Amino acid sequence: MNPASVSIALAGSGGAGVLTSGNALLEAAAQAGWYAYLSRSAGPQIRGGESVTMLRICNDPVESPDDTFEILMAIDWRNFERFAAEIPLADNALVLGDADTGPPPGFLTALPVRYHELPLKRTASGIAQGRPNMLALGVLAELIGIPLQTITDMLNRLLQTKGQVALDAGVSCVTAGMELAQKKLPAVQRLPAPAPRSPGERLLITGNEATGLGAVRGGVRFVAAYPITPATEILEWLAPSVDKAGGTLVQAEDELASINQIIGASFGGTPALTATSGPGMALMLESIGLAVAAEIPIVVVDVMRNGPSTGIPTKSEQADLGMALYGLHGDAPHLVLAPTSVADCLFTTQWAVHLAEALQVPAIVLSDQSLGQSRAVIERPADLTFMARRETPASVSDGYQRYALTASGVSPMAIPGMAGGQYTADGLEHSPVGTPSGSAADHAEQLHKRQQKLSGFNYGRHWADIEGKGDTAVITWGSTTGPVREALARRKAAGHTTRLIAVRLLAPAQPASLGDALAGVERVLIVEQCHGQQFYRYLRAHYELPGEVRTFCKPGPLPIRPCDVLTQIEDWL
Amino acid sequence: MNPASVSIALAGSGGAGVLTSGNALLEAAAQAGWYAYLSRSAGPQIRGGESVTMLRICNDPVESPDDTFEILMAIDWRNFERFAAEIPLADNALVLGDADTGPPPGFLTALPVRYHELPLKRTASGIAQGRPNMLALGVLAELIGIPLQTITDMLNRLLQTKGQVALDAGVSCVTAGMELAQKKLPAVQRLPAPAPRSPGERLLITGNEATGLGAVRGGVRFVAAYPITPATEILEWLAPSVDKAGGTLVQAEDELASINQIIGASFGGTPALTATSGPGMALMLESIGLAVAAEIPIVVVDVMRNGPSTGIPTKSEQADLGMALYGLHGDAPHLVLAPTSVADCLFTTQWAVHLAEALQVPAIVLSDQSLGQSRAVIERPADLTFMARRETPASVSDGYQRYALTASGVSPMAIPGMAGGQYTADGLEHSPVGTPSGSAADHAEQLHKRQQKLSGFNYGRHWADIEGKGDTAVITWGSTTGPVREALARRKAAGHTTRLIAVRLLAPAQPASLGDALAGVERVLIVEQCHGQQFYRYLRAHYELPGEVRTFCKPGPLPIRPCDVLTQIEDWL
Amino acid sequence: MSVDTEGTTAALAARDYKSSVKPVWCPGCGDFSVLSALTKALAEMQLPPEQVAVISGIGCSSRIPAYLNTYGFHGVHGRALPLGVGLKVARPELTVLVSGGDGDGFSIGGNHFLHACRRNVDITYIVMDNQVYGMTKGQASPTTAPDWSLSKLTPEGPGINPFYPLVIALASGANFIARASTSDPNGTARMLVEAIRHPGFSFVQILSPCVTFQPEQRDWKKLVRPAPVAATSDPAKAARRLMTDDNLFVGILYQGSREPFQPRLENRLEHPTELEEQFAV
Amino acid sequence: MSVDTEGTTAALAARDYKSSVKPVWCPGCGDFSVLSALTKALAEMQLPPEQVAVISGIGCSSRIPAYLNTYGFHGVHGRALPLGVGLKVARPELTVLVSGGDGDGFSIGGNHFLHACRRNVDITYIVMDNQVYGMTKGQASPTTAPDWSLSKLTPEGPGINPFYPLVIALASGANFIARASTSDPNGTARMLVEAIRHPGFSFVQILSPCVTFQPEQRDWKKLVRPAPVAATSDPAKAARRLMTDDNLFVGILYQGSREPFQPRLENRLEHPTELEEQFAV
Ligand SMILES: Cc1ncc(C[n+]2csc(CCOP(=O)(O)OP(=O)(O)O)c2C)c(N)n1
Ligand SMILES: Cc1ncc(C[n+]2csc(CCOP(=O)(O)OP(=O)(O)O)c2C)c(N)n1
Ligand code: SF4
Ligand code: SF4
Ligand SMILES: [Mg+2]
Ligand SMILES: [Mg+2]
Repeated sequence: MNPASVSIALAGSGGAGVLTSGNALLEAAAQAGWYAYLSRSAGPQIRGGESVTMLRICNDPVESPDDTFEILMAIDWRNFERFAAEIPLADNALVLGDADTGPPPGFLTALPVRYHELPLKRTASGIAQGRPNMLALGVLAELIGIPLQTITDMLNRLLQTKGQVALDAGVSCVTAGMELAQKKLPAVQRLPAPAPRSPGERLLITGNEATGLGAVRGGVRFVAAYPITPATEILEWLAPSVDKAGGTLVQAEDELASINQIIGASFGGTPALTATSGPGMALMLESIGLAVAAEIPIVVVDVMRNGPSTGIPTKSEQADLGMALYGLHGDAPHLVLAPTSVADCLFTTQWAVHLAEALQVPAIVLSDQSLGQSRAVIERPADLTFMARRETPASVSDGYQRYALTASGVSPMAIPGMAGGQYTADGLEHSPVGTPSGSAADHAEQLHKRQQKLSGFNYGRHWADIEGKGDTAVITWGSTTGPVREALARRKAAGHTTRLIAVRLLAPAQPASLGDALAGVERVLIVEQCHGQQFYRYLRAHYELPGEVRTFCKPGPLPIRPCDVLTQIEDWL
Repeated sequence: MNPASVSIALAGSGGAGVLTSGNALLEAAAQAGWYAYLSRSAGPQIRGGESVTMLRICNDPVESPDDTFEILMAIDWRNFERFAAEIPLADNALVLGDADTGPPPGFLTALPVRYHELPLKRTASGIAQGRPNMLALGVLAELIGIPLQTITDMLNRLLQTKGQVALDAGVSCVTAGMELAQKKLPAVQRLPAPAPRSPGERLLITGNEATGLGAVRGGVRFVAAYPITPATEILEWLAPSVDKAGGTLVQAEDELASINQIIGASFGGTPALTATSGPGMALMLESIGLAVAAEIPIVVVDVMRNGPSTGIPTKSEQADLGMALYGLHGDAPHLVLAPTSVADCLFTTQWAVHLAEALQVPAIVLSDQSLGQSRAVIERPADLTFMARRETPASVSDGYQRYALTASGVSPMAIPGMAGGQYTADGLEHSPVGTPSGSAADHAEQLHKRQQKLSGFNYGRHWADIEGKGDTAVITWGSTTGPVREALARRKAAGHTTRLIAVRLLAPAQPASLGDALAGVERVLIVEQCHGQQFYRYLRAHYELPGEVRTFCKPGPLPIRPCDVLTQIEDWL
Repeated sequence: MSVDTEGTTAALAARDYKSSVKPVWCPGCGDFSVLSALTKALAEMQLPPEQVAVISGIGCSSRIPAYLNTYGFHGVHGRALPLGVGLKVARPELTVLVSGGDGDGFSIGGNHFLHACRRNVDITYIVMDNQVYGMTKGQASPTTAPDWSLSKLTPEGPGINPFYPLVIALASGANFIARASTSDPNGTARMLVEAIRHPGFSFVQILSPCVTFQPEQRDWKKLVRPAPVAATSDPAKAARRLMTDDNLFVGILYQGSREPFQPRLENRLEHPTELEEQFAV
Repeated sequence: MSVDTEGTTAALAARDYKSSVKPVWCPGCGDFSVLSALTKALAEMQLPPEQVAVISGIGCSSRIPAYLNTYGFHGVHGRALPLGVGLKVARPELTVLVSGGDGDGFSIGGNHFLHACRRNVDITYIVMDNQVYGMTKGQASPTTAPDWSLSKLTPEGPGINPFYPLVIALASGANFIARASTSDPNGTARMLVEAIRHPGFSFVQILSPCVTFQPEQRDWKKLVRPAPVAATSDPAKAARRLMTDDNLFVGILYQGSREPFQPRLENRLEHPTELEEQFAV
């Protein structure tokens, strides 16, 4: 759809190395100066099953998979049917297979695609240590237009530790692959050459890594971890990184421990975070409520996967929204934020740390599998704004009131070690001093204070990404922002303006700001990746939506694609 | 306010026995043929602190505390200030104290009340084993008009096991108290004599006991328990009762165990329930999601207390609504029900068991401290409708599909022991057979099925209590129904009709039914006992509310009283 | 499957206890051997498959119920034991097996392990111990060595004292305690038969290599050897024996005779409304 | 309170560690004595109150932090240990004490107990054991006798094997294990001093009667007596000693020398953005 973009799927059975060559292609494209976006999908096998690496290379920043794939290359076709729904092929797509590993599945050849065979295995067997996936890399590089030198440089770096033979094998395979493409394949429309740029100005990073980086940049120095797909990589990246930054990561016995460890660390003054997914998040809710009542800043990242229950752990969905917003018992106001792209995982997490610390409250960050496990080229973020800065008392004396009623609702927090500041943090309702209280007046005051500090705060322009004009608006959040943004860009290219509102700050709700953003709007389309209309119900509950309202609500595991959004709008108007 | 009702508060420090004599008064009034309603409040001490027993006696069924108290009797005034906000006194209220235990607090005597002194302690000391609280019982019985014989009969039953001396002491004290009242106190407006009734036609029961009874009537035969205030009495009543009924109660190591124990038992075909409060409920959410995904019927009762976090454990609030509705991760449709009175704890719990079993889904029942721990005279429920009836396959064969796609969405469930029905219940997304599946089609079908079985079911008229006519409606739920109902009865008595809609079935939402119930309404007042407008937000999210909408939202721990609701309506109209 | 639903049951072979679902396990994973031992044990006991329920949590090992032709429950992570306890207490006539991994059972599920040992419900708990979280791609579990540094989450090793499952089971009151190894499926099958037959809570740790994330465990088959002592019913003796255990002894360590926990489940009401009389006025 | 914030500290008395909040405990509750022993121990060590944090869960006993003039955290039921672990690991210079009841620590909190023993962070865990859930008005806890039938929840007694905290602590790797009794507040204070001074995870069970729901525990003061053996650093010896323990021996049972768990917390970055270089293209 986008002339400056090409989408490629690389499939193969276990051990075929499609992730390796997909990542190599991604790095080469990034080095060559393109933007790119890689995601992957695997069969149910724990290890060694079939998988597919999906790559989109683009002249502009890219935040979403495209509608279709222009190129599909299979090292072999083992269980390829499993992925059919995930790889919609463009009309006339180039489908490449290796006859020596078997014919393509029938349904594929029935499609209006161009099927070509390449002797990957046979050619590779003629090269010492040659591997079909490296040939595939050469073929694809040639089709896209990545110069051999860029690939060679990249292999030099990647295979550094593997020795000269491996490197030679890699280069020979890539070269042979390029030749195969030149000889056997029709010329394809190549991407325009990338614009020049200075090295180091971009990052090649996954959303999960970006989340970790945002946390450390924000000031997080204590992390508690219990592994869970698809959040584990945040924790794995943080383990050495927070250690280098003078903090630590502790692997806990379960999520009940990890949430309480971070509350304990933060009580001690150290900005603290944990990351999990739906099932683990559910276990943390009781203690997140403790952090609300005791006013302890913490950040909890939920990298959402398909639910309910264990669901489909390796796939993306936005269906933990209700839990994040309302899942705490009692009246427990807290922050809920969601990154709108892989790049934004960094910003939103950093901002979440900043807000949690400023407001002495838990912040939940709702990322998802598709943001977290996709790897993309993004702009390098600027300097360090939004650091953790917690308000502590200038001086403490015997009359210190930990939960003092202040105009902002934020009470300066004494940190263990401050003489005279001793108090007991408590999940029981309490008086301003912090002693347990069952009085209606204390309860009303503290409930009000905890609400007020959130609703009275000025969050500035970052509460949402707002783009475009016109009388039709699309409201969305999280990872569906990418495809919506692309759909609206296409509409703009076709001369129609549509507004985009991608909500980053989900709680507390910002009805006045959304009101402004929707001024003059007559039609609102709400886009979300879940089954139960969670975002739509949330918007109804807290906002006024002008004019006619429609919802486009599709559960995972398949991603929402730009064309899906476009169809919704076009069918309506 | 209600001429056929009198409200009495009986206060005293630890060991004064105000709960004993309050309960004795309640039983005597019930035996005499009145309706009555008792609640209590205690200071922060674990045991032996000051406390107050609040009693309302009435010619009509009573489901709510009144606006004010006509009689306040203190055995002593120790820390009485603590209860001042809970005991609003009627103008001209009779305030009774014992000069020998000290003077009443100053703020009390400044009120427009009639203060009288009674030598309770001194008189009691003249009676062998005499106790001031039993004198107080006599005083109050005389003021209300309960015959001595009724009290004596009751003491005979209550003190049966304590021996003749104790019984004699009791009777002497009561007699002496009655004489004191006759001699020393002004005549008060007595309640009209109760209407005749046949013995056994009413029950004197707490909401927590009624919940337990509803569970056993519904068919619950396995209960798992972890104690928590104010739900413990449900479990304590169930322990011997479910055992007598051929089931069992297991005390578990924590709430994670109790929720999973009931899921395991129900997987085995035994209707199962647990009861908890906010903090314990939060811990159960992950596993309730498992029951949604694996389609295992269970009932979880949350007896709500003030939150967030540990909050005020002994006081009532309606602030777990959001958690009950939305607290599960992923799209996890389930049932949420709430009893609207002490009596209704029985019906709603029984209905919840029935619905959970019929729909193979978890049902959450939201009771609260004020329903659960109040003791009231209620009509004895009729015969056993709404029993647990789970759909099992008529015959099972090799092709048995546990999660078959059916028109209703309910799939016949094989129970261990049925040959040929073997399947694996799973929290992973699955195909109709029950094997794990990551396919978009299976996910969409199963999500739809699990939603459909709930939204397509005909819940009949029990989804809400709907009363009255007129263009103004009050929508409420749970324990605030009592005061709202009474407020509207008073309006009716004054010639104004107002509609009451007390929602019993909170999830799935019933927008069509509410639409019907609201036909012609121009003003809607929403009443709830919480700080964060949880019920109002829920109504906005799922329903269309006609005309002008206002909310009356007041957190605990003080109860919402009929006059509070009346003021809201009258200030508006 | 060859069960005659009329009651007379033809002899069942191990394969009759297998379902048609293909395991997701990596080639060479020890869990295949556990699956096979378990079906052999069930066949040995000729238990009707519909009278058996296998309950698990989450993990590679916890996938096992679906591969069996019995009733099964694949619950949430760490909660298999209370699922099994609830089922068995409510349906005492069923044979209830609980199975899963070391992460599921000793990390997130540790509390239920302690209390299931104490409670002594008549179930059999089989832990496929590979000293790693396999499913989440290789993190340290409670049984992992403190210096195991192959996980990105603990790049310098978890650095903490390992959890000794047999010791904890004994200290908490389990009624039958044994260790098996996947290198001897027949021995494992025999041990499982004894565990299932033993009344009360039986615990069997099975050393089951994770070839993917703990490739050194392939050597276990060379290292395991029969425990140098026979089973005992004396906890003090069992405790002393555990002190010489290098975690690679295989055999039954302890067989106690505590009475299993089983409420009576006996209806003593003419009619459920009888319970209402206590409230009547 | 007489702390000079400039650094020179006047001598602190036990009462300087008490806050002005009045305990909610029943008259005669053993927890008063624990409070007093704890303030004595802190005074003995002359720890500046602001350098001490006392962390608890929920229960009568868990109310203790508010009665002290140190920093405190009254968390949620069963999660005091991870709160304390997080605090100590992040702020190693503080003295971190975790305290609570037998229900909080061994029932809902049992998993954290196991894993805190293993992890061996340098904190002291004080359990006021009254063999009952006091706060919720008298239900059986893990340490309750199987035939204790005074709870409505288990009218025929819990019927299950009690939990032996010292045994489990030893089996899980706690570095210091002791039992004290409220009948000897001075002895308890001395034991607490040793526990706090001992590096790593120290566990002190204090027999603290619940006069309201376990009135027979008033007799504990007659029954407790010093352990007939001295402390040992040999786990095997300690294990053998525990076999003769009737749960009423008082004393230090075990003092190990495992290295406490404490990450370094040492910034090795010039600037946090250094971490970004690994991703630069
Ligand atoms: C509440 C929750 N937390 C975390 C996870 C992620 N998780 C799945 S399996 C697993 C560990 C499994 O380890 P183990 O029980 O040893 O099984 P193995 O895969 O090694 O057989 C974890 C942490 C989860 N599914 N649920
Ligand atoms: C999650 C949760 N479950 C249950 C409770 C109720 N609860 C409060 S204290 C307590 C038991 C306390 O027993 P223990 O720790 O022995 O303390 P004690 O009161 O005996 O000192 C329970 C079950 C709670 N507050 N939170
Ligand atoms: S990852 Fe390890 S435990 Fe899991 S299936 Fe593979 S070998 Fe087995
Ligand atoms: S109930 Fe028991 S533990 Fe609680 S304060 Fe009273 S005596 Fe102490
Ligand atoms: Mg494992
Ligand atoms: Mg206790």
